[in-house]
Amino acid sequence: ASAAPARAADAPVVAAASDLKFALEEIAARFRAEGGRDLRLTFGSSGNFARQIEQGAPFEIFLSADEEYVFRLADKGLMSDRGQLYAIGRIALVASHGSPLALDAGLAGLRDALAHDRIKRFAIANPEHAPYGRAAEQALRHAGLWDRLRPTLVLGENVSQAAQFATSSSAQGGIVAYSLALAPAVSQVARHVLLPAEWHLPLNQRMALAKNAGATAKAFYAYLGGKPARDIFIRYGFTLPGESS
Amino acid sequence: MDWPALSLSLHLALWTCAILIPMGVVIARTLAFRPPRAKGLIEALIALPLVLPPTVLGYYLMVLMGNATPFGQAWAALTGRSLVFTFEGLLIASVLFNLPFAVQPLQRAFDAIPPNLREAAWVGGMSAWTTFCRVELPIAWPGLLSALVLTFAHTLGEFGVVLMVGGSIPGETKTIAIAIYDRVQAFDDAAAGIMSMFLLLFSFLTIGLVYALGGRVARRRG
Amino acid sequence: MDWPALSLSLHLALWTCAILIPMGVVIARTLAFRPPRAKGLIEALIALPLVLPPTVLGYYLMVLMGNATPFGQAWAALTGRSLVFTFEGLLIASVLFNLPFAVQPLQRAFDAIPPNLREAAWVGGMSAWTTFCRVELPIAWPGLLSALVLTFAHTLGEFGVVLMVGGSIPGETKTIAIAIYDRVQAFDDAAAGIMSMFLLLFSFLTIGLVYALGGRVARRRG
Amino acid sequence: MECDGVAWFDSAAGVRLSPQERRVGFVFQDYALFPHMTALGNIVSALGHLPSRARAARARDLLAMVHLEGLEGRRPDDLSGGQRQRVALARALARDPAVLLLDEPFSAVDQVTRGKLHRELAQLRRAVRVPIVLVTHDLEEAGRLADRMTILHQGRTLQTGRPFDILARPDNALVARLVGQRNVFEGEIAAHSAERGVMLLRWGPITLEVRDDPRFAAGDRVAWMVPAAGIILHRRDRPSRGEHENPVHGVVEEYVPLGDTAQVAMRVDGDADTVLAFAVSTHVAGRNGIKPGVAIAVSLLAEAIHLMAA
Amino acid sequence: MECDGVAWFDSAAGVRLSPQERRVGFVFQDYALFPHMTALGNIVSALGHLPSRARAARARDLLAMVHLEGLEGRRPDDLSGGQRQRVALARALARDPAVLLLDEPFSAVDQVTRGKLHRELAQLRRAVRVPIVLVTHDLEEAGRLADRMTILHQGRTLQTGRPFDILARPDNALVARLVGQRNVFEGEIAAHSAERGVMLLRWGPITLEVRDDPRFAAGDRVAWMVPAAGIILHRRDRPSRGEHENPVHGVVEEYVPLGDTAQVAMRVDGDADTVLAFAVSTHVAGRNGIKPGVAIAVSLLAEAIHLMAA
Ligand SMILES: Nc1ncnc2c1ncn2[C@@H]1O[C@H](COP(=O)(O)OP(=O)(O)OP(=O)(O)O)[C@@H](O)[C@H]1O
Ligand SMILES: Nc1ncnc2c1ncn2[C@@H]1O[C@H](COP(=O)(O)OP(=O)(O)OP(=O)(O)O)[C@@H](O)[C@H]1O
Ligand SMILES: [Mg+2]
Ligand SMILES: [Mg+2]
Repeated sequence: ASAAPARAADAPVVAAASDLKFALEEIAARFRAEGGRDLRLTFGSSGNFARQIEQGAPFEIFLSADEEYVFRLADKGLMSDRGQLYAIGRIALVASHGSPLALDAGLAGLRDALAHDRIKRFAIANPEHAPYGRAAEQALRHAGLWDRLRPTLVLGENVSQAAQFATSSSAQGGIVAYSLALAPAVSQVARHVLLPAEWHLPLNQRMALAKNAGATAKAFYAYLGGKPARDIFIRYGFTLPGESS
Repeated sequence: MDWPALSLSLHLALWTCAILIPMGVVIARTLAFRPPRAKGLIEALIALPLVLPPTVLGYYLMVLMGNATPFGQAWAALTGRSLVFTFEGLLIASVLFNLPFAVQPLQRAFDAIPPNLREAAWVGGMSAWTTFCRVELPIAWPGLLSALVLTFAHTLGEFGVVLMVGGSIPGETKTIAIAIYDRVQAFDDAAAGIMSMFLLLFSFLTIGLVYALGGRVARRRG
Repeated sequence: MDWPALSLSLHLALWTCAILIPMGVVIARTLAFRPPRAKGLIEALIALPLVLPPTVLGYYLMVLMGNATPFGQAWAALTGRSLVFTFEGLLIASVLFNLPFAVQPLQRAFDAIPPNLREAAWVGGMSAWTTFCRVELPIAWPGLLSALVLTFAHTLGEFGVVLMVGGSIPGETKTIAIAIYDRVQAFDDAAAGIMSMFLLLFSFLTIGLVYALGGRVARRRG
Repeated sequence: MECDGVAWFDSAAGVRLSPQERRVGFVFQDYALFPHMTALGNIVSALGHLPSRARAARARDLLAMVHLEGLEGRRPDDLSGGQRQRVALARALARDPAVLLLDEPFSAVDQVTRGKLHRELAQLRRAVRVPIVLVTHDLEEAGRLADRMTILHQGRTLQTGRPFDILARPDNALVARLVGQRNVFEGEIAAHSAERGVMLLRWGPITLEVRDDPRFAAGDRVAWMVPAAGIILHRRDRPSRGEHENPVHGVVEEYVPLGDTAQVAMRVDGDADTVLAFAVSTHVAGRNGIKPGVAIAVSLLAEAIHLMAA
Repeated sequence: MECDGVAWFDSAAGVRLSPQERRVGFVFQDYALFPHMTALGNIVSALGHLPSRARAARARDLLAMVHLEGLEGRRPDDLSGGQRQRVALARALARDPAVLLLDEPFSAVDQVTRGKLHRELAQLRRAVRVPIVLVTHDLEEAGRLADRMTILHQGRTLQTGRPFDILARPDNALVARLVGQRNVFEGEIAAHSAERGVMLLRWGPITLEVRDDPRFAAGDRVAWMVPAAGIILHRRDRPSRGEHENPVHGVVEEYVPLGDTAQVAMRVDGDADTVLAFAVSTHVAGRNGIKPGVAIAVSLLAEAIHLMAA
């Protein structure tokens, strides 16, 4: 007899990057409403998931924030194929309502705040391993602010935590996933402005089916490429492959 | 409130206690009554989980129990399931991680049993097993209770190891601690707050209980 | 090896000990020698960090120490720096989190001092302070050592709380535990392995030392 | 409370000296030596009132006084019980105390060592000339060492006086039993016989002659005792004239020879619950064939019988 | 090792009974009662050999035997030292033991209770008829309770025999001191005087007449002792003929009146290190003006002097 409690009807587990938190929950709800079977969603850092899949984690679909992880797993023969691009991430500058930071797509406000020493703490995801952190670094370098900003940086373990830090009273702002900035829970406490896509390498978000994926997982995988899903991704600020922003 | 996560955490905590307490009793009794040469070494080994970052411990446990190791393969061959990312794997990790919390109070409790009480039981005709049940256990009871409640509460609160070894699969390895963290990450402070309060109250009550009981025993001795 | 992170961790551990041990001695002595009515309550409060998920504890500490609270504002007004994302904030969190690890062995140590040794010191003309330095401290020394090493090692390994209130700022809040986690996340297994081994060995040695010393003391008593 | 002219505790005047100010030498029941200090260190620890240069020398003097030269460096764990007791004593004396309090200082020491320590304490008392309060359960010890003795029982003071007086003339039956008298009984004053200076005491079926005691009148119920030394065995080998004095007949219940003397318990004829305990010299007992079951007779010396309030 | 016809330990035959199989009643020095069980529960716990229905009744009987009726439900913490000792005794008897081992069973009990327990144990011994091994530091206790006595010192057996024999005729000076003899000295056999049945013992400047003892020859160095009862004070009030027997002169060193008798220590003239200890009745001491510093003389009874191997 298994020690485990009854499992939720063996619904497939979908592992997804943290930046998809709000978008994917909405898509899954819609999938279910349209007659799809039950799914179990789990969000976290893409790197962690990749590592867990290498160790045999029973994720049937992997939606990575960084396509490198999908390629890496596919090359090891752990996925059914090299998957498909489902969205391209964008980054946004956010600041809590109480922050003195003025927001603009050209980062003039940030430059000004830096010049006046009004930036004590600025949050991004850890560029060492988080794709959104890397993108934020590239954007800041492009704007020529990286070196000025560097001493103030606080690094989130993933982009969600970076958003947490950026909107807390202890930081004056941050660069996080546009999808998170748009989420109601975040937009209630913080302002945001989208940053130009050209300032950083494209955040190609790739998904793939696991080798052992079942029917439900395959159906959802297909659903993610369909119109309702694409609409939701767009609403949460993602650029879709084949469309321009 | 994430009820499946809470139910999972309670399951995990109960099973951890069910496995760890008897194990802890055996280890603690051995260290207390028949201390082996390597006593200090064993105690240091048992205490290691106290000082290793839980995520790191979890990472190595994941690798160790994974399908790439002989241990993981043997398990998979025997049970038909892999060990990582299952409740069973979580349970093993939880048992290891809680080892010091269970063994230390138990060892103190068994250490405090005067040797001549056991001798008195033997010359009174009690077998080793009867002596254990009727003399050692009742006298070590406060320590046992302390081990039980600490293990239980600490398992409820465990985060790092579970995150790595479990993979946070809802209904299977997503515990209440992970659920709270998830809610925090999702900016859902209200839900996180309610769940935290619940855990906090629960912990406070159980620990208060243990200390009240421990205190009463200490007063009776003093 | 991430030397700045290691140095930071050692700094944090030393400062935590420097603040927590005297604090723990005061608390433990009070609980042992002049137990207040609410002893059980206080003990339960001190033990709470044991059972709350560290990330959750960290989250609430971050909120509490943030610039939105009177405490955070008062700190900022006094020092000109905010508390979150600074070494000082980390230190406060670390002290709180390690409280049970320091107080429990100290309390056991002071509890074990026979009351008439203190009385003997007083009638021998020693002031309360001399009695503390020349009688209580030397006798409670093994417990103090145990508290010291546990706090030190546990601070080195602390992850969840530091992750939440620290922000992984190199040289300021990026400790060795966070560095290991970051290397693991970056698929740099070699670096993670080396740092883990180092931490593991260090922990093992320190705990082995404490237990060896503790054991020697127990044998002298037995 | 006052000691040596200094008030220690006077609630009216608000005087309440701290233990540090009291100048009392205290020897704890379990010695309470500091386990982490050497014998010398333990004594030095109580010499805080001396300049630090002078302490070691004074501590050595004190150790010598209790005959522990050469053991300066030993820790309490490496000392025998008697040696620990002496270190505790030296530490108590180190403060130059106005009074010395000893709480059962010899209870943890075996008999032979105890005798030696008794003699040392008696010498010390002559040498240091401070009042000593000694708490003990051992009556012989108290009798041996004390000038004055107080019997405490369940927190109450029962009797205070010279040891000899308390042992010979306890105030009541409880004190008598507490000081180890086994022959404590009840009776009733039957009559005064003033011309002969005696009273008659009715004790069950027996009537005893006792010394006249003006505190009691005929008809009073009294407690009375007779010390073991006041009970004389009637010898079968050579009857003597003493046998007319308060003769009591009975049967030997218990006979315990112990070195030179033997303890005898005699069950009194006509009162199965009453046992008289006394001692005879072993060879007398042998000559008289004393053993359990043998019928014997004793005299209770009228001079030795002591009457007490019932 | 064998007991009651059953081998407990026989390494040749490979016999080694476990404690459970040994049928021994053990009373531990600190009683070792189970703190979580009642008095009755403690006794029932040792009745595993009876059917479970019969246990409570038997336990009650045993409690009654040690006079603890009514205290069935008390836990050890709520019993006095003497009561605990009796529960431990009842528990030891519950196993129906082939032998009863008592390890200092009375050391934690005060003097009066101790006397009572001694008498109870003596009665019990008659009632239960099992061999009893009693370990004690208290010589009087051993003398009182034992048929045979063994003196152990630092792990070695020094002498075994009847208490009276050991107390009166210890094998050597060490045993003599261990059994509480204070007058133990060394000397040399000066001469045999076979016609009178005596030997002469040279003791420093003094020569003593002692009973002839064939074990020793002239010139042998010997240890010798004289019990306190063998030392007779020369009375100043009425000189008697006994004074010609081994007269020794000295000065009173210590005078401790204690109830009926007084302890006297006399420093022997001509040998400042030698002290004779003896007892006199208090009124005799008073009549003779005995007090420290007074010059006195005593006789050492030749009959009482006991010679031992040096
Ligand atoms: N002031 C007090 N308040 C409360 N309890 C007390 C107080 N003084 C003594 N007691 C308790 O009373 C009991 C007997 O105390 P104490 O140590 O004075 O006895 P004792 O006569 O010295 O006995 P012993 O002969 O065993 O040394 C102990 O249990 C002690 O805890
Ligand atoms: N078999 C043994 N091996 C090692 N040490 C022993 C052994 N037996 C006894 N000892 C030690 O010897 C010491 C004296 O032992 P024991 O308890 O027999 O003394 P005792 O004569 O009963 O003294 P007490 O009169 O204090 O009860 C103790 O410290 C004990 O630990
Ligand atoms: Mg006392
Ligand atoms: Mg012993």
